[in-house]
Amino acid sequence: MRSFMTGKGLLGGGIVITMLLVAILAPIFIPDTFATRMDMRARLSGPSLDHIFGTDQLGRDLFYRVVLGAQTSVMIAGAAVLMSVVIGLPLGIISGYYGGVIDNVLMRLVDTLLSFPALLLALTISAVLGPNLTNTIIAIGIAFTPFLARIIRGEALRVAQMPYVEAARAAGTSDLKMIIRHVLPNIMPAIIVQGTISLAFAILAEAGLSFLGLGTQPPDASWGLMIQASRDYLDVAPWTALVPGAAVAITVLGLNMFGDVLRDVLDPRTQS
Amino acid sequence: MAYIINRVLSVLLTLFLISVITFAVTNILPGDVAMMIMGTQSNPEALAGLRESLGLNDPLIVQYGRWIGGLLTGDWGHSLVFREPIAPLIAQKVVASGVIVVMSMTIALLFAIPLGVWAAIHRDRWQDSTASTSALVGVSLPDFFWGIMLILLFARALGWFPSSGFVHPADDLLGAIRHAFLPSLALGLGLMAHLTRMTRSTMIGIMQQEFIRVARAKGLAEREVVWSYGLRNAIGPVLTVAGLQVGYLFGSIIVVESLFNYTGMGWLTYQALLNRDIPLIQSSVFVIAAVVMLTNLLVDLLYVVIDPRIRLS
Amino acid sequence: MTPIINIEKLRVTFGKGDEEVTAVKDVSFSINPGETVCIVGESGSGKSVTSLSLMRLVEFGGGTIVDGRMTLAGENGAIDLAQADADTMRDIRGDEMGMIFQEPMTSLNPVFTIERQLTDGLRVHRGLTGQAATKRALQLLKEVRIPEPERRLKQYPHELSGGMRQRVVIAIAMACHPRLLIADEPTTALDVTIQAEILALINQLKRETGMAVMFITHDMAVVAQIADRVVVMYRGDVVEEGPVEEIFANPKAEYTKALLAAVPRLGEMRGKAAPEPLRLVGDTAPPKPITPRETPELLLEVRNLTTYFPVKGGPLRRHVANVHAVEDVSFTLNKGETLSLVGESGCGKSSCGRSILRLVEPTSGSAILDRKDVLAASHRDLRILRRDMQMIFQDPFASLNPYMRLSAQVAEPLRNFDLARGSELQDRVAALFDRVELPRAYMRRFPHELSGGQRQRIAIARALSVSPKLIIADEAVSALDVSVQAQVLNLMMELQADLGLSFLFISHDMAVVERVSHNVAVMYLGRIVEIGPRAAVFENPQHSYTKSLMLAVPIANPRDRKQIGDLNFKPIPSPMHPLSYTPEPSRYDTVGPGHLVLREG
Amino acid sequence: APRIASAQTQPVSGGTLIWGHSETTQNLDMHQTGTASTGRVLQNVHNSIVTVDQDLNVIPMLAESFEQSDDGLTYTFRLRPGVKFHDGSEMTSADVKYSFERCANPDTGAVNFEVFNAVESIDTPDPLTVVVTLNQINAPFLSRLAENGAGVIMPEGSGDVQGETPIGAGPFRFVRREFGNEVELERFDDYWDGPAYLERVIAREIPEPTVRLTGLRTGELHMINDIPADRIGEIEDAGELQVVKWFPLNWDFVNLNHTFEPFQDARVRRAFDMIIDKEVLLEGALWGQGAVTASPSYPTSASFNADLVQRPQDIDGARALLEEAGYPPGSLDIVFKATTNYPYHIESAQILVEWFRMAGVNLTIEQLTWADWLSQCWVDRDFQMTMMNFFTLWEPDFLYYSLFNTVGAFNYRSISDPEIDALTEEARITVDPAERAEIYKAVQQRLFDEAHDIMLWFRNGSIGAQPSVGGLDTIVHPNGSNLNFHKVWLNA
Ligand SMILES: Nc1ncnc2c1ncn2[C@@H]1O[C@H](COP(=O)(O)OP(=O)(O)OP(=O)(O)O)[C@@H](O)[C@H]1O
Ligand SMILES: Nc1ncnc2c1ncn2[C@@H]1O[C@H](COP(=O)(O)OP(=O)(O)OP(=O)(O)O)[C@@H](O)[C@H]1O
Ligand SMILES: [Mg+2]
Ligand SMILES: [Mg+2]
Repeated sequence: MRSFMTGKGLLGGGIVITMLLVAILAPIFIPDTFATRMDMRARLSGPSLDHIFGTDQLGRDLFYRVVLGAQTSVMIAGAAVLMSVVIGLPLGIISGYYGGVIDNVLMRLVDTLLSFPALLLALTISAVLGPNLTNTIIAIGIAFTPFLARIIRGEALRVAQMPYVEAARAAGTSDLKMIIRHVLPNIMPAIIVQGTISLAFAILAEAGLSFLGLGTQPPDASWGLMIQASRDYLDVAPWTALVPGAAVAITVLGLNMFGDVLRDVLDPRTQS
Repeated sequence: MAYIINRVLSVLLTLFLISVITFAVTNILPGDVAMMIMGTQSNPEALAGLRESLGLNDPLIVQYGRWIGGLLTGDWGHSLVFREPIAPLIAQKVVASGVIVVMSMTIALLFAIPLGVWAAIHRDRWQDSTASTSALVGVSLPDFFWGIMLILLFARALGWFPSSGFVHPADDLLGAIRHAFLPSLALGLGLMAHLTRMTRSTMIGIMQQEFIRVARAKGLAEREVVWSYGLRNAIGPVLTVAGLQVGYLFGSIIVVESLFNYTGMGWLTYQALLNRDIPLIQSSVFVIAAVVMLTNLLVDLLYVVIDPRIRLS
Repeated sequence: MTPIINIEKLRVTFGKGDEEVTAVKDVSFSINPGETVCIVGESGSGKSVTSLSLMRLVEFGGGTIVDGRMTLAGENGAIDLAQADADTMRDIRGDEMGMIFQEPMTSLNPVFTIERQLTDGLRVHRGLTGQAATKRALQLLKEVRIPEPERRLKQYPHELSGGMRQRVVIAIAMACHPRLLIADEPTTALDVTIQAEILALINQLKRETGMAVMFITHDMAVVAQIADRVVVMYRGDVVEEGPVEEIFANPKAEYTKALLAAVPRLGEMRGKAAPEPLRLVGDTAPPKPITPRETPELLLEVRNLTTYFPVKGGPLRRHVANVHAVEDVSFTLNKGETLSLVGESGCGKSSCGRSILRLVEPTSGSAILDRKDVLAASHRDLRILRRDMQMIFQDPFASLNPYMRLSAQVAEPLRNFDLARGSELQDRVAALFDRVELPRAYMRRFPHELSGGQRQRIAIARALSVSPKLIIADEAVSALDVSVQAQVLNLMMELQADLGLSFLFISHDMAVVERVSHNVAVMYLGRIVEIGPRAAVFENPQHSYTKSLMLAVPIANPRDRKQIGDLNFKPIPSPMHPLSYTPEPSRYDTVGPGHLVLREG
Repeated sequence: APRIASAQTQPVSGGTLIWGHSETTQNLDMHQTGTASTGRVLQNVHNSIVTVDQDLNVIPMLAESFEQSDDGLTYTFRLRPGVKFHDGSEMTSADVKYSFERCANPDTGAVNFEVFNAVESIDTPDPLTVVVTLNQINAPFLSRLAENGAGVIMPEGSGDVQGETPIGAGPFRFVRREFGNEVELERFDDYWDGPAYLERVIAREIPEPTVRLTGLRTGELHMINDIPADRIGEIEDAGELQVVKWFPLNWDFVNLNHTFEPFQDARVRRAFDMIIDKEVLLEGALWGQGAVTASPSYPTSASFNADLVQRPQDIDGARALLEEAGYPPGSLDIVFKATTNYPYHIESAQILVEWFRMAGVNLTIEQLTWADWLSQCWVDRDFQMTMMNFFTLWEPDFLYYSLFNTVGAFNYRSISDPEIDALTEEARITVDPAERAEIYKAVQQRLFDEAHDIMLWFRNGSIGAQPSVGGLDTIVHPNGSNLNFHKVWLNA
């Protein structure tokens, strides 16, 4: 665990854990009406003792909104990335491990999907399915899948050519066991690292969709939705964007650092 | 040569797949364009008539055939909402988006490469942390956030650049650049952050290579070792990633163009989607995907020029 | 005579604080003009760090010269390189001192032409540009005896073979006629024939220019062939220094003694019938020869084995040619014996071994293992057959899954064949650890927590777990330090004696092969060109290729220096042939009992 | 009427005015277009046969005069001589006949075709006379002609090009449009009412409010319509820009789908009405830029029922009413569909959610794009609760018949109230204006009592302009929606 104890590891891990705790615990301890409670007399008011992060255009407390919005943002991003991993993992592994015709067909398809900008894909899927939480997750998930499949394939291809895979094959290991015992553990770090980076992107993608009205639905709070709602008030009340913006930035920052450090931590070679 | 032919053939296949996917997806979109044309004046009978006359009642395969046939013969049909022929409409918007995509890419590369190299050669020191952290902040905020900030700073407070609109470069080149600057910068900031990280990690890998030591052992100045021996090798991978980011850019322009009221492909596609203008959605999505793919093809071919190793295989 | 370079009490560290490691503790030695000093020592002993410190390149890798002096004698007085500033060092590097690195494949910048890389130094130190620089570059290529030098100037590194690349690297280092050439394992990655050429080339250049050479290697045979003086390093310290004959004849330091004992020397086995373990320092009992059984019993019979790899090309990636990796190979292997497969890189040794295990699908032929044809077996039968034949690979690190505990890796074959479960499985794994002399405590470790030799023991334990009859050892000891190599070799021979194992031993190291084999097969371009009992092949080589191979092998004896002339650069022909090509069958002449030689035509 | 913030100067001729238009123009065919955004621009290209004055009386325009026969079935229009179209031709009765017939023809797809439903014949006895004969009384016929679109006169045979290059008889000639970017208009020197001051008007389409406002502040734009509601006060206070506000621009209401079981009970509808504090909602969604109303009638029109007063917010009363109707707290789960096309609808919805929660009703918002709203709510009538706004339909027949009659074209809530049906039918054939007004007042009363929809407010219109723009008092059409640049000028 030593490699976690670096400044970067502590900071990244700390941010990610804090965000997770906030996402999980906030809805338990803070009634969700706190995020939607309005005060028409205190609209767009700056940070103060009453509202430490200020209020939005409907006089809602930004602290509660950003804290309670963590759950939505983190959940959408997490579920979307999970979904893309669940679909992309078998695709990528089969492609990379078996190669040949399957690989050609799958990768041509993946290449094609990659030609559609992810946001455009998500936008179209959202438009097809309609805007709600589940569909937002599906849209982002599908949009991210080809990307992950591609990376997993590359990793699987690399691992499939490693001497230890050949050694295991010589030792009579079947394909299924090979994938479970050798391929998966060896590509897992890459997936996890890519996953954390994708999480960051998913948070931004949710923000982009919300900006276009297709992500989270009001009055629920999500960071993306908060930034989008703030756009008309930025010049008079910049904090309405800066507060959720900072939440996104810090989380993405933490995820990126966390991903970097995870890479080391997951590798038994760097543990001592 | 075989490599190039190979790439081109696979591009053609991918284009075909793109057209099928585009067509399939647009056909499961709910709502339809007849409704949009009639707006609040819609009634079932009028809608049915309009649908019939727009050919929306034909079997899908017929519609696909008609569309793809039209694409190939240059007859891209009419936008149902905009009531204009699609081909010239898209041609114009592609130019508009092309300007900001190229400009944002240029801005991004212009800053990202030196910054990334600088971070790499000062690896794990304050220079690196500074560059890496600011790069992270860059990627951590959505483009529209930057967009709004830039409008407030450059258009509102300083008044240096117009806050919105599009000018065709053929009409007024300087005006075109001025109008495209802020959207390009908004896009470029995130991209720059990304490319900086990429340049940094590539450069770190390359600076550990043996040939770098050999270059130093020759007595070359560090400047030359880094900027010539090192960077020449990093440029290929960085350009490849930059090429892949064109896809990301064409996604982001949807948001940024609507924000800046910059009427390019992103704006057009978004309008088409909002209005269920199926022919326009199909053609513009297809064009975006094709442009993204062709850019990558271009980068691949450029790579052949940059890296002699690819030439033989 | 004043030495060109005098190193005193050099101390180099990496990292800071808790993480600090001292790579070089206390190193002092000097090099005189015109002298070749070899630095030897096991991996990690600080050889490279010393040489990089001398060039002051070690700082770029994060190292710090914390102490010591490195005095370079010059026309205008001596300079302490340890204190020299960056500009001075830049002037010295590539001018006064040139350096050659270990990896010819990565020493050249892949995106610049050979010319550019050759002329950079000339431009910086001699101010040569344009025509003049090109002329000098051409001359340099001629000096290092590269065929078609004009064409090479315009080529890129990947268009050159490994041997040619290393020549270019030498040419770069020689560009400004340095007074000191530092060569850090310049031949380790090369085949013996090319190694011989490169060594001869360095020798010749040295004679022509009178420069001094600091030559780093871990190969004692190379040392014996080229050194004037030897510096022996061990864990960052110089443990012994002296003239080469003195070191070989009369080593003083314990480490040197152990090192020399572990080195197999070509010709040592002359007159001995059976392979014998090496006698290491500290061993008391004399080594027991591995005598074959009285009545030889056939284990493996390979007939007309042929393996082609398809080459895809053209826009549609059609099958346009084949790499003839294994071409009509036949041999037999008896129970309890070792057959070695030798030959240079790319000649098809590994492909042959992997074809027998069906890790690659052979094109034709048969491989009968205990009366069952492996190559004709169905997939189900093949799995069962694999219980009888196992493999050990070259790279002990890469052949172990970094994410799996060692016990699980050793147990894997047992679990695959469901030979043991639960506590029985654990007991058998523990017994295997005992067998390869690894502490049982290592069972819970991960591969990276072991040294190279220990890892190779794990690979051996894994191979042994299913009690195979045949083990194919593909370069199983090539990556190891000589002392470790000797231990692993001895272990393998011991197992053979105890368990009656048969080895197909794939190697390019003739001295090792001589030590371990009962029979030897020499491969060239996919074919066996000569096969026979070890003594017959080594003492009486018949095929022209075998002869040149034997000639090129350096001998670890400074009194037996080979005067290799200027060998002609002769690249090995490509094994790639168009689809229409039909090769001749291999026809052999019998020149002695069991000694067959490919008919040359 | 518009209120002007800055002092007026003498008109000057020339110059190009750049207008930051809040919406995107669509189909440019004035007959076919249904969007107010297009009408707002084409107002300058086309003239109607008749129009209305500030008090919404029908007055002549391209017709010099008009008269109605005593039986109310024949209308005779005497055309203004010498009116030129932009293509250079002179307007004759043939053009009028052509325009009316084109609009009436269902194949044209005109949005106002029903105006001509009762028309039996259109005769042109001479080049400057048009006689329209109806087969039954259609009291609102004239005013419907003065309404957007139906009364517009186009040159004969120009129908095919109207969609892309509209040709009319208005003060400005259409030059070009870059779709979604800008529309360029040029002064028409032969305009019958004298040439406009401005040389050129460029309407830049900038839907993003912040960007539009920034453009005005940096001087890139001379004027914008629809200043972001929250910013109006601040800009007025700063005094650097002219602000024109007028009342009303449009009106908003909350819709209840009458096919949805709970809303078939008037008590539930009334309870919902009581849950909403319209004043606070107006403040929350529009920063108070408007005035609440219990009636959708144009506030200055004769038929406006000024006696109606909004029900005050009474959450407890609403709870009781719901309880009585069989919906105790927690038993109603309602989806509120709001379109992102009107961001303030989304804001309103969010505020409503809070109040409804207090009243024990669980409201969930579903955001819809404009296309989805039209498809789901308007055509398929697949919604429970939604919100919409309409441009002030000052013509009461248009307003009440189409929106509230069982067979009305805009009755997407499926309201079916025999009393309203009877009243609106009756009004159609009632010629006497005073009598008609009384009927419509009764309709408003009934709508209020039954709470068929929940009326909210009239919203203010606003324009922001540089000090250099003159004549802004003339710019807003009496209907509150269209902008007319005929008498607007630009100081150098
Ligand atoms: N950049 C570095 N950072 C940290 N430690 C290093 C670095 N380079 C070398 N070392 C350490 O210094 C010691 C000496 O390394 P060096 O490369 O000189 O060994 P060597 O004798 O050349 O071995 P080999 O025969 O394997 O090349 C080793 O323990 C190595 O781990
Ligand atoms: N999987 C493969 N696909 C295509 N060609 C291959 C493959 N494996 C080996 N070859 C080619 O077959 C020939 C023989 O390779 P092989 O690995 O058997 O040589 P080797 O004698 O083991 O060499 P080395 O000493 O370098 O390990 C070479 O030309 C090699 O490039
Ligand atoms: Mg070394
Ligand atoms: Mg091999």
